[in-house]
Amino acid sequence: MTAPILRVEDLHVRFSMSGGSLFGSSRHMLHAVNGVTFSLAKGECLSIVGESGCGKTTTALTILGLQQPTEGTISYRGQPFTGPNAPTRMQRAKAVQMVFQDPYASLNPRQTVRKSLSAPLRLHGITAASEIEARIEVMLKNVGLTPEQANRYPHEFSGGQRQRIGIARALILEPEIVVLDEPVSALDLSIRAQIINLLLDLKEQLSLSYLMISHDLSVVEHMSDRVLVMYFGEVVESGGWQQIFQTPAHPYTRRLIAAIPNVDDRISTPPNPKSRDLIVLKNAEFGTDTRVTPDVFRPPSQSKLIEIAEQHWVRISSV
Amino acid sequence: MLKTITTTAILSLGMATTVLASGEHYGGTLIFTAPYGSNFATLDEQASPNTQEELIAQAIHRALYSWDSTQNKPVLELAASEDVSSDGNVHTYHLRKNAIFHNGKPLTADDIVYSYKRIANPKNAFPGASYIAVIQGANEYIAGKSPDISGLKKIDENTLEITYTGPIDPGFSLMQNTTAIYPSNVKDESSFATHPVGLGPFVFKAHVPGSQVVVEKFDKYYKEGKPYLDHINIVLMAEDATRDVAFRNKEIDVSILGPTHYEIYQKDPALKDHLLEVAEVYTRGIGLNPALKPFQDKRVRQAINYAINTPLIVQRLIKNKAYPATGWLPLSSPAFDKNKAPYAFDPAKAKALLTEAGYPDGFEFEVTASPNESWGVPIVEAILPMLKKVGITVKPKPVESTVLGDQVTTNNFQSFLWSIPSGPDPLSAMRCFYSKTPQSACNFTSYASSEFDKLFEAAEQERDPSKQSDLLREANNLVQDDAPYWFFNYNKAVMAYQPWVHGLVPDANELAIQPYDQIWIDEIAPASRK
Amino acid sequence: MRFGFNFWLGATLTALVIFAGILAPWIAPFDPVFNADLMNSELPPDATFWFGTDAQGRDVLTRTLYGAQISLTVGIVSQLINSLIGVTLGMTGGYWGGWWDDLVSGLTNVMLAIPSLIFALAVLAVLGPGLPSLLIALGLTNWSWTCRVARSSTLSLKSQGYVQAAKILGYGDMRIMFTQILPNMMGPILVMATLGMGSAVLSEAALSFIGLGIQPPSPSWGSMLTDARQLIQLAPWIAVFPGLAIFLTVLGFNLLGDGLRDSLDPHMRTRKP
Amino acid sequence: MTQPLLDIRNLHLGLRLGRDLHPLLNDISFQIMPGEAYGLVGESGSGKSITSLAVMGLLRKPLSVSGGEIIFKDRNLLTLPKREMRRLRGKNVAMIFQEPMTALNPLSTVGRQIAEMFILHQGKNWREARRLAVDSLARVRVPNPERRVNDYPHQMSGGLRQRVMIAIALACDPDLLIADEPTTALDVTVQAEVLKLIKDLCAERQTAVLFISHDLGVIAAVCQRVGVMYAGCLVEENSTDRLFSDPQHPYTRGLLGALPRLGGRLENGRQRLVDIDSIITDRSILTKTRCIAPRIKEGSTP
Amino acid sequence: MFIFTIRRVLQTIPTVIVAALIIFVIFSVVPGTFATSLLADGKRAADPQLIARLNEELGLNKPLVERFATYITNLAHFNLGTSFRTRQPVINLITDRIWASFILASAAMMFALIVALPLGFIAALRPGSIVDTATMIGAVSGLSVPEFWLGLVLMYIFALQLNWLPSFGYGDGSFQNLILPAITLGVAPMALLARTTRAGVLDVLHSDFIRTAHAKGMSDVKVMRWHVARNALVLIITTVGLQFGSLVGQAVIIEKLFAWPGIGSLLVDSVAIRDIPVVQGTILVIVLWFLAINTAVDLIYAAIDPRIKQG
Repeated sequence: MTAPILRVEDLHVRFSMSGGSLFGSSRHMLHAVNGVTFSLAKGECLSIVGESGCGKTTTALTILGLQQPTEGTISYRGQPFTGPNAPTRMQRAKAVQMVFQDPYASLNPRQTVRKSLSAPLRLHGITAASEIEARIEVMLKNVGLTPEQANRYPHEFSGGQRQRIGIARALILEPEIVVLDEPVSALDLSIRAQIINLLLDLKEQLSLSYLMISHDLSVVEHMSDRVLVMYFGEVVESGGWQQIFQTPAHPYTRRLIAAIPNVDDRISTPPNPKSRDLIVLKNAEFGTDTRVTPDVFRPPSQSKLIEIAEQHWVRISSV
Repeated sequence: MLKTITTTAILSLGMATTVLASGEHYGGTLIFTAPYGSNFATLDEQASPNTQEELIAQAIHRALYSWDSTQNKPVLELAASEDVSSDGNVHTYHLRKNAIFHNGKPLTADDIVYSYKRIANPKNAFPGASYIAVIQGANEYIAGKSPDISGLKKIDENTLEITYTGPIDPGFSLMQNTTAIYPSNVKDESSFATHPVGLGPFVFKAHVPGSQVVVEKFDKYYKEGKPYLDHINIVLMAEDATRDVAFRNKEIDVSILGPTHYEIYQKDPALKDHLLEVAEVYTRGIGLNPALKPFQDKRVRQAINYAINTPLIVQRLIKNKAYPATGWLPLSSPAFDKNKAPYAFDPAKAKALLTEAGYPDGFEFEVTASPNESWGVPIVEAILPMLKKVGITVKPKPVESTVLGDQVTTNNFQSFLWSIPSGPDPLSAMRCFYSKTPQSACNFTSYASSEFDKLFEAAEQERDPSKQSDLLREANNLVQDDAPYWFFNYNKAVMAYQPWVHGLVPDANELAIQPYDQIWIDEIAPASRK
Repeated sequence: MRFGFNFWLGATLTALVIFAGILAPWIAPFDPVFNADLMNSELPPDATFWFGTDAQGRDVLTRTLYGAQISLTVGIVSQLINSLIGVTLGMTGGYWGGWWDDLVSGLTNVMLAIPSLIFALAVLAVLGPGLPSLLIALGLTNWSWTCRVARSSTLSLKSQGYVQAAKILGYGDMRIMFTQILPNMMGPILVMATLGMGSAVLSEAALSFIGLGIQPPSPSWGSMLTDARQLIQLAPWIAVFPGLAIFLTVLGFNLLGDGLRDSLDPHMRTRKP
Repeated sequence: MTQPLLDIRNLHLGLRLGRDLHPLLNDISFQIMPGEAYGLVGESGSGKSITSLAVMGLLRKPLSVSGGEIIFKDRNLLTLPKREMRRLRGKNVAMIFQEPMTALNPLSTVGRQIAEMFILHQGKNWREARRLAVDSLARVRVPNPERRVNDYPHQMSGGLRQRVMIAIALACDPDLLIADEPTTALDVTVQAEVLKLIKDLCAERQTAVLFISHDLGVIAAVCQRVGVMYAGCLVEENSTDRLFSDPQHPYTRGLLGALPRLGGRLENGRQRLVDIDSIITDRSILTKTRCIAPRIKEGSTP
Repeated sequence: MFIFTIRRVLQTIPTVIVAALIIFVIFSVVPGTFATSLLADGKRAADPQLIARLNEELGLNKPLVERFATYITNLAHFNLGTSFRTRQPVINLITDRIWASFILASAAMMFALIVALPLGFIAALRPGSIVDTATMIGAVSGLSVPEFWLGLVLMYIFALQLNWLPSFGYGDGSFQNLILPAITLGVAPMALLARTTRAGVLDVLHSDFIRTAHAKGMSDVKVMRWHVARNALVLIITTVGLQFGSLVGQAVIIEKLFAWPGIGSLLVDSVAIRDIPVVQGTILVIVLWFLAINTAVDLIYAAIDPRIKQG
């Protein structure tokens, strides 16, 4: 695996929530992302999984520059992506792009496909009509659409086609990294396969790096190289996809995997809630049994990540 | 401006006969209307210069003098007689002994001194102060330089001596409702604004702000046998259309009519016999500012007068609810010249005059005007095509009524359309063209003519009323000829009344002010009035 | 988009008014101001004067046709000012948030609390009566509703994928507002503006009634109606035609606005007083 | 052989616009036995939700049944008088909807909304009904039912709200429970709990379930028999085991191949997912089923 | 709830202050003064000395900043100043008339509610039907007529032709006097409310929980009573509040037409004569009225809708 192109270090994002006092002055801080660290290598697909509210989307938005980190740094090819020397939107645009979850909300209904694709090119200094035309044509072919369809408006397309347009738009500036935000969860069953195949093809073809956000573990298993499991703003486990799916260590990861109703398992029995209270983790490094107490509502406040296998990290209670 | 039987027969065209002398009937309630706004500003009459409040003053208050519309001059009201010094400056008043305030206090000289000092009190800034200024020493008092008005001297309880600044007729000043006499024994002066106490025929009973004032018969009124009515409700009703409906619906007893309703009522057999009309002492017209170059030429000013078909506008737009003006002084003025012909409608002559003056292609000017239907923008609209025919382009400049007063008195206009008091005193009416009168006072067109000044100064000195009238008549004709204004009309005030109402009089000063103590209603009145 | 019966009725009425206004100089039989002839005043409708004549002897038909120009000007220009202020403040407030948004919201609340008729009255008192003043007065009064709609639309559009995408693609804030947000909230804004045109025409009539509307000799329906209210028994036609014109025009704008709203978003609620 | 609880025979249903009828369901027939969990699976627009609404008699105006019968306990629901149908709803046939967020009245306490069932169908007074509501909450394993009964929907998480919906649906021990994508809006771990709850409670009281979902895994977890719907047709029906192990219809096969399966990559490495479109373009394969409908092409909204 | 109330009330304070500032600034630059207004009716001779003296006396020749300081100081002491014309405290003039305004606004609102709610409901139950179209065109028509015109027509019909009702005024505050002005004023909010009710009920009828209610086996009547009415009310109540709050300000013309002694006619008259303290005071009271009603609506809203955060 090549050297990382994106590095996220000790990222914290807090939101202030207005309180209910007399003047609304007291503020509660919501710790949406709490000390997340990871890196993304060229050509790699890294997935962040977790349930709603776990901070996976906030992490992605911070990388895209749509959200300011409270603490921590993000760097892209060694250059800071945050802080006072952060790149402008224009500069960032050529590095990172995004494919959205909802194909219906992600396209401007007042712009034709051509407009949606040509405007970013013009914005980034490509003004020659012939070049714009050529790039749009190539891109539409890449995502499985025909150039004739470029003059249509989004409402003339189906969900799957819209998602293809969304992918085309994300790729038109030729970014290195693409953030995939639940790229198929809003799509119909029969379309999902096509989009997943397309994304995997494009990754190979254009040697893209994906940062995928998903709660659908079967899609994650299918697409990812590495997986990051988040729970209440913290990474509880990370590792290669085999490690996560074959030997999940953290109880939360196990619970997530167990909860997936699977056609093969026929009827999987969800774990008894009581068994969650105490889980004993074999730890090779310390040679002792470490007690991990995954709280149902909060991860333990005193905790740290330990490496239990090569590049396989698990959060344990450090008490 | 009070009372008394009238006729001014020439003016009361088609007026219904008011039966008097016999058949008077006691009791009942009169529903009177206050048409000038939708509230009474205050019940403290000394504080208000407005006709609206005068409608109440007429019921509750009395002043030293009152207006006699028969003789067309002020007469004594609260004094039984007066002695005038030979130089005409000092008047000694022998006050009525039977005049009693509503709070039971009999009228004494103290009350008059108290009232005049209150009106002139600089802290109050009452509008009536300028009337008190005719008394010697009043200006010093108003300016705060003297604790007393030196011209006011109490001789005894019922005798008062007043020294005036000159040999003037003080009646014009001291008959105003802003110079009404209040009792001197009321401790809390602010209560005048809510519970007025006066000498008038009716006692204040209730005020529903924004709605009405109710007054009740005063048993100890100083005039024997008066008043006839038990109650008067003076209801506020500013909107013409509403007043029309209410009047036809017999909810109110009198209604002041606008031009349109005048015409309608004249055509309505059920209403036409109960209209009371009078020529009022206001002159309406467009004042021309000599600051605008064309207006410096007398021929141009005359041309404007010739170019406008004034009688047609009066007839069609004002529905004859006005008298075409011949000059400045109105019909009812003692100095009015019946023989002087008005400007004829003669566009050809107007055109010729303009050419002569060097404006063959006309010119353009602005008329500042308020929305008033009888002397406002609609009139400008009517003259617009007429002046267009002689080449003059008129541009209406509409402003609010308040702003009109502001702009005219600060000489900020090319021309203005307004209604200006031109009586009852012809001398003060003609003062408006005296070159020494400030522009802001009343010489709005900055008129200056040595010939006029000579005539006016002579009239000022003249003590014989008829000779004075002759001088003023001459001066008036001079002004007409010079045409600093387009002379438009003198107002005709019209009041409709219900058939059961008797005793109304056509007062040339203000028709809406009626002698309440002489009004009575007969038995055909509906039950609600009994 | 499917439009209902109401929409088409409204569109027809509005189209009629627009045609009347545009074509007035050609189809009106007389001059609206200078054909005044007091000899002809208050004539009932006849072959020459189809709608009769007014107190000044002017043709009511002519003035009613020209009146459409004024009413349309009042409606359209005041709503343009309105929308411009409302959209600018609402969109920037909603987009940027923070103190600017607090300021915009605060100002909006103040403007909502001061009744529009009274505010217009105050502005007219300052500027003096007349068409330009009226346009400014009406333009300054009702933007708070537009502002609210623009702000809430912006807030919801801001989180839409394509707006986020535009940011990620490097668009500047201004460009995003103009190319991504503005075109997509034109629907509700248009509805507000259309309904606002109706109420502007009515406000003009109301202000004429207090004496602050369009001033003569301009043939505005509001002032025609106000002048004619005295004459309703004597010469009802002077009042009937401008009255009818106001009614049909406002009805047209309202139905058009309602119809637009129903087809744009059946659940968008009317809150404008 | 026992009598089926629900017997849908040749159901035709369409969108009536003026005189035209745009067919949405074509000749649907299936049966549910008492106590059986039956799954309907298909993509959005395949007609599975409309089928369930037709059973409930909750179709809205432009939708109308144009043929067939829905027999529930010997009675044809389509011809049942309105009043009878109303009595049946909630008491004999209950339903859970997809969005627990909006399916509950935000201005009423959940207790009241459960209690309404006892008022409507068991003639209880409000006091008794409320007590029963507490019991119902306890049965769906809501912690602190006495306190929670006074909560408003917005005070509950999605999972709890869906439990409340289940409590409402099962309040009167219906014979048939229709669950329309009951877990789609929930997180996976919550989904597992809710599914288990539905399974357990229905098994306990022998309630038959008509379970509608687009998620094959969920259907597999709950149902004994499955029907696959496609473009308004029921293209295949079989016991769950057989259907998943030996799908007959190419569409079913496509569906199964189109989605990555958990553990699939570990077993077989990354396999290219099946593109259903490429299978289904061969129209001849549709002839194997009774229902032949033109494939509704992507993008052409019906 | 208490804290919520207090907070909601405190939030209105900046609004009031800014409104006061705007009002002050506008009416400080208005041309014309109280003194020149005395000449407005064309019945009085101009007296430059009087004008100068009045301006001096009323403090109108002081610098703007000084006047504003006085104004704000007075406001801080809940003193609205003294009327130029009546020389009485402005607050007295307003309290004399606020009751009439309140009665008129309340009656108009009652009329609007009584007519609009059933109409809106009926229209919503049969959307697109002839009844719906007719109701809505009727409602919109009510909104399309100039108010004074409608008032005049009603006056001619009911007072003059039919002689059923008095045409004007407050009388002694009797109900009959109230009917015509209240109906005239109520027509516009009636039309808006009918539309809002229709939209609100439609909104509720299409919501999922109504489907749930039907799935429970509830009759239509019970669905209406138990679920639709209350939820629709939540949607309607904001409109009711905004309407009711702005009615006092809207009533200016109606009050003038029907000679109704409310603060609206006081305001118009005071503007005309430039009695600035009264103008400022009256507008401020109208603003406060609006804010008070809307605060009350928010509180009611919080009481019936549990989703509103309670302090």
